[in-house]
Amino acid sequence: MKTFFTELFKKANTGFWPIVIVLGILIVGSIGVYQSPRSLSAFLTLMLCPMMLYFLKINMKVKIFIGLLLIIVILPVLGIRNIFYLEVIFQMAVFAALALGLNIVIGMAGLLDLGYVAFYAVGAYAWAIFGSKQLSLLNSVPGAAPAGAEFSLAPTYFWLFLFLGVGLAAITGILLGLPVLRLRGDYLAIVTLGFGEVIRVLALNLDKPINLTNGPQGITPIQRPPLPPEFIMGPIRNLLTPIVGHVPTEAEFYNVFFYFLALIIIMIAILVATRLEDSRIGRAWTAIREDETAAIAMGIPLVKMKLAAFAAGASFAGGMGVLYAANRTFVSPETFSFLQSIGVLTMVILGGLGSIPGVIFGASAVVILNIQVLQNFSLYLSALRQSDAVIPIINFEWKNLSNQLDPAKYQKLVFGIILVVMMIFRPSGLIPAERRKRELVEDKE
Amino acid sequence: MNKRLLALLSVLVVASMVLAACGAPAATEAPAATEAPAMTEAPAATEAPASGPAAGSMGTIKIATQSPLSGGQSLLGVAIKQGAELALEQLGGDLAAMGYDVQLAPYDDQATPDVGVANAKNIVADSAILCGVGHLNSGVMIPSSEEYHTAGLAFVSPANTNPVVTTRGYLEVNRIVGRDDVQAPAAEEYAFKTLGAKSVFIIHDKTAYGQGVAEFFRTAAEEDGITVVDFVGTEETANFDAIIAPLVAAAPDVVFFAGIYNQAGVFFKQAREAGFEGTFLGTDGMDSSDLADLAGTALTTGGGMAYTTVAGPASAYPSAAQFVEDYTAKFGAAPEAYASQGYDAMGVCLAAIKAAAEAAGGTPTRNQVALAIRALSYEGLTSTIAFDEIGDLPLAKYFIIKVNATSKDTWGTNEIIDSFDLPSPGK
Amino acid sequence: MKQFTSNPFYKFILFPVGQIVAFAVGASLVLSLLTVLLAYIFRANITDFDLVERVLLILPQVVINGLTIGFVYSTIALGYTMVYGVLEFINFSHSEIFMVGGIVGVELMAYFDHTGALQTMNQYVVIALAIILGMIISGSLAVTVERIAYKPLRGAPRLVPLISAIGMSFFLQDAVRLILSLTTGEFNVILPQFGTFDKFLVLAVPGIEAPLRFQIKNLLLVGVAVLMLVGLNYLVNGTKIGKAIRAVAQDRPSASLMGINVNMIISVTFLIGGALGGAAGVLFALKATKLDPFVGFFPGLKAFTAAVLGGIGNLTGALLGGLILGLLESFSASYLSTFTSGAFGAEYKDIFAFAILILVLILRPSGLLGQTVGQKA
Amino acid sequence: MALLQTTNVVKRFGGLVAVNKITFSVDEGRIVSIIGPNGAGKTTFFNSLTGIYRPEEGEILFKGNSLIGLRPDQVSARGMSRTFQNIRLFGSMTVIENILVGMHNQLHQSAIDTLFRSKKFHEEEKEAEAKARALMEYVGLKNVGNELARNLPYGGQRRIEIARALAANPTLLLLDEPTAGMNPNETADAIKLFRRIRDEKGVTILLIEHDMRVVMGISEHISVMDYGEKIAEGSPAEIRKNQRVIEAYLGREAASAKD
Repeated sequence: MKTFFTELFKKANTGFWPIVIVLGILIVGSIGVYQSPRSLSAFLTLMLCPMMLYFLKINMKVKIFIGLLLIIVILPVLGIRNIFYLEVIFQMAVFAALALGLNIVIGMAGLLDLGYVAFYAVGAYAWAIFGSKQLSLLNSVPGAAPAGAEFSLAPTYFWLFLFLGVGLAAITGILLGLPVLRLRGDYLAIVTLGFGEVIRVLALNLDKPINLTNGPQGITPIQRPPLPPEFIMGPIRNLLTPIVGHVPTEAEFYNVFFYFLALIIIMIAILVATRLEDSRIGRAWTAIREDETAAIAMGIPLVKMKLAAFAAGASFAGGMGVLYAANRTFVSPETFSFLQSIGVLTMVILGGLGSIPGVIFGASAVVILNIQVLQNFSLYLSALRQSDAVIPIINFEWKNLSNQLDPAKYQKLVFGIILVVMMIFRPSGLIPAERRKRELVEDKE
Repeated sequence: MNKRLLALLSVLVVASMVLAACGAPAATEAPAATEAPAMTEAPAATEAPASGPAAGSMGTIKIATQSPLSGGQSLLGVAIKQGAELALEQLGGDLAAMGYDVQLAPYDDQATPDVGVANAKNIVADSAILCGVGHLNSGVMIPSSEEYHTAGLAFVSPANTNPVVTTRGYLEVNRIVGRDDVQAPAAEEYAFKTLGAKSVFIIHDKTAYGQGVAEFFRTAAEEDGITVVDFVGTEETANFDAIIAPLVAAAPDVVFFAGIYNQAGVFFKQAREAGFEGTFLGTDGMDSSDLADLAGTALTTGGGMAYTTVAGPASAYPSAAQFVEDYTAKFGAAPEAYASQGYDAMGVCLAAIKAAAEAAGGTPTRNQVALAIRALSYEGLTSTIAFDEIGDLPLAKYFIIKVNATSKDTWGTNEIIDSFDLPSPGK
Repeated sequence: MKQFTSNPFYKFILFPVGQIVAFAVGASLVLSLLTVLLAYIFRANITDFDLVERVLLILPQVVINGLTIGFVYSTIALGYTMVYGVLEFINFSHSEIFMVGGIVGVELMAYFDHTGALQTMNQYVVIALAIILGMIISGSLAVTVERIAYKPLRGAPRLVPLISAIGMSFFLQDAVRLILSLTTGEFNVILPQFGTFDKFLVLAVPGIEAPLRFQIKNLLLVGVAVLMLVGLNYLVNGTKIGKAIRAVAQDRPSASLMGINVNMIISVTFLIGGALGGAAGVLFALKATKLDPFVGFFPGLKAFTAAVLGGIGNLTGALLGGLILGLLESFSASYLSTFTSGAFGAEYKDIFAFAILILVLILRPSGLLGQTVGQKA
Repeated sequence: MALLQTTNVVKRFGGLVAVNKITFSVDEGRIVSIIGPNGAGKTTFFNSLTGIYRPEEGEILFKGNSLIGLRPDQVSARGMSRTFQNIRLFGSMTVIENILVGMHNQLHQSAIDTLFRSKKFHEEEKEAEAKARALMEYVGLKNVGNELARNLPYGGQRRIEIARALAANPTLLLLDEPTAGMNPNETADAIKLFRRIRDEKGVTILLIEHDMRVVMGISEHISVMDYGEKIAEGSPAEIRKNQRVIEAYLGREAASAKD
């Protein structure tokens, strides 16, 4: 069996086959999604395309061309036909960035951070407080919105806050790290867990003595950066109208806009992560993960490098937090729960600790699983339950199926199984980390 | 074997499993048609891809529900969904007669805003969905309705009492229940006038709903000169000792709990055991028979327990007896709070779609449905439903209910001590 | 003297009980005095009422509450600390073991209630049966979890079993929910009403205006917890199995060379830890009256904090840490609002617990009673 | 002045005195050994020198400056580099990367250089790689640069550990039982390598050995430890003749052989 697949893969990965496969998937997927925008299988087919692009042997230039075609043309167009896909990709990008950040902390430096989502909250609340009317509501009762409240900053400040969020989260990371980084690994895990809870509880409770976070009510509305008018009015809209079959609305353009923004940030995140990984800093982190005592004996300043890992990891989350707040125009403490931290951890573990392509894959898989597959499965079951259909052999009527079996309810179960099974059978993840081959050395032979 | 290859293979296996699992749900568009061809009245629907009503004048119309179907509040969330389901079954006949296949698309918002918003995007992207029923939690409704608003999709809320839901003035957001800024003062008035309370201890559950109600209550209480002994929020669900110690010491006349029954029940029980003798007061979050199982005799001893609600028990509505019977027959349990509101919200949706379809002479647009809702005067189970310019009921019904039950089975013995119609405060 | 200290009665009953009483009284006194002192200092700042009087009014109740929950924490913390002592590994899923124990106990009582036997049975027999069943189920569950999720990972880097434990914890939460929802249709488990243990014993103390009120179930809870602690002390320090456990904890390879079945001892450790967790779960259920599959998380986290606070791996430390944490929590939740005139309140009690944890770890990385382990080079 | 000078160094663990008042010096450019039976405190003494343990008493002077209170990375930065008794390579990093980690303090790329891949970064990395490769070959390994360190055979791992230590440009190299587990041929090669390191690179070497026979062939000066104390020192010839060494050391050997 194994050899059969190996042979098949080898065959598929030689000559012109890779390009045929990728283009085939691309075309079939695109047409599928275009024709039936609600079909999950069509969308998943399309999502296979970037994966194949990554795995198969294709000329780099062709790869980039197809990738750009997919990202810049196909997905936005299809996304306007069904904005839910843009949401899916947006969430994939957000969580991929979070997973990349957490990967620096856990995967590279080997520090288990169970409160990672706290940094995400720091970024989100930074823009939420300054990008909303909250500053003029500091003395009012949460929930009540007096008439005179004004936005404190212009929406264009969003761009500044994108950077501020990164910096703020990094500083928070250092502040957390300073006292606790000397702790042993598993103590650190629990302390960070506590820290994550502390940030959430603060967000929940800082509606008094001054109303900074609006407590459980959450902050809304939060401003979005203005769209360039060409999008809403100009030729782009006219060009898109016949292709997507209707006049795209501003809301749809906003979805496209956040999609691109998220992609740009994730590209930067990938670039930063890969460059850090393959440098003096990244090597130091890996050395610390592998053997702390040996690393420090080799002259690596332990605390400084760990702080750097915390700060770098946190900064990714901070940036994405700002983006998230603007996208949702609403922020509340419920988003930053422990479950969210574990979700990101699951992504990192599933994809492969320390492996950059791995964690991106992990994030995408978990997001699709959570918001598409499990939900769709529940909807499907519910539709079956409304019908008179029966399971043929055992003669079980679908409508007798308990509501309690809806798969969407068992997110934690799925996370839990992924974590345990991966740790036992494949601790290095689905796409394990690979060390860079140093061509320079071997070429000389 | 090459590691990379192994990785690829495992990825492929996972992907194919996912695809296999969803090969079926791909048919989510028309599952009834694929799985149970015997059932469908219009087999043509099998061929019709889900691209929406544009495919034919008499296509599929879907009505979404979004409420927590899982988690601690699923009892109420499921009640909304099941009420809507029953309404669709009983009242969907008109639209079916017009040639539409009307389906329910129930979404689970898990009582969290993130899931709610992601689902909302999924809902608005499904052009077959013309109307929606939801949510349970105001904290989820507020961000999600931003999506409904931008997509022009009308939603009818069966349960959200937070004022902000409608005060934003969106055409697409309607509710068939009252508001916290009326409900909480009504509760306060009951405490002040009927119970003659001089002091009150306010506790809330640190949710958007609970805190909102608590704040309105506090404002009203302070205006009437009632001493607010303490104002605490807590996420604790099991051990309230630390809050109860100062509470018992202060011995206020009334404890006002703004939150949901499953937390409040435990609190009431522990507070009563610790020696609190005053009255417990709550709002519509208390309205569940589980409360009686949780708190037991704590509800009837001492000063007893009462709550205000925007959704009276089914017995409060003259036409509801049949509903209770049908609901119990279909789902095997008596309707919980909001089931009748879910029924009515669905009824509003169906009536509006029908009116809009008749006016448009074919499948209506979402905007036509949204406008039709505002123009509607609908005779529901709970009241005659019509909406003002922000989507509130001009006159909403509020009840004050005294609890006589000490276990789930006797929940029906609770008595309505007062009910009144109060106008919406508007924007 | 030597003869007396080696007397088993002294060693296994008098000494541990004395220690528990000393810790409980000592910690309560220290915190009470501190609070009263603070009240005197800030007395002038608050004009509406007399701060000292307000503090003294509920002080006995606050102390009792703190000790009660403290004993629950201690009992759970012992499970963490035992496993940590032997495997140097944080059993993250212990909080779910605790939850399962509680739910099983309540379900048993609900079953008795269903058959109608509950009201006629002696309430203490019912509780004892519930505790025993909870201990059995939790203990075996802990062993099963160890076999499935941890044993294959022995020798792997530290983070690997920890992540597996987190996964197990999540899995158990939803699995229990699934089982409960399928069998009962909902997942709240409610303690049936029976017996008289909700009542209070009132103790009028001369000189104190308000009489002291002890709820019988709180006394029961403390009593059972003390019994467990004493039993565990005997098991670990007075039996052959205890000796083997200590040997494995000290040096696993050597213990195995000495002919100790290390795998068996590790299973026994999980069994004992799980059983203690299960007992704590039933006790907690008596107090909370309602459980759900997610109820374990916070008590578990607190208990872990307590174990670290006292010095993880150290049984006495777990006891002390649990009591201190329970008291701190009770004090902060009850008084924070009074001291800050409502600006901060009970909602900050968890932050308080974590702040203390971080502080202790910075000042004494090995906990209050822990020994500093030299870094192995 | 001696390169390394310790005075009355004491390290205790609880009641146990692992290193008791060791006064000891290493002159520049020599190969010096510390020998002693298992548990004599040799490794603890090493750990005290390199900052892993902080001695309770005594003074350690390196190039005339005190090392007391410095962290291991600071000690390393001052030119003292070491290997470990039970090889501690970074197993899942490649051989070249292991050596590059050793160069941590030699590299000066900043985070900015790293993120923007400046010219300086590329040049420095290229240079470092070349140097790492040279070191790899210097210790006698070829074509293994891209192998994961843990996949190397035992002898290879020992060599890489030495290359990694050398990468830090040390003045003093501390080797903790570098020939443990080697066969006689490998041991002979290793001894040659140590000599070359001293002769060609001018690095002073301090090594711990358990096995007296190995030490005699290479050391110019030997100190003997037993029960945490220094019981003798001198040239190999002197040590060989020293009655106390033979009794304590060999006597114990013989006794332990009986168990």
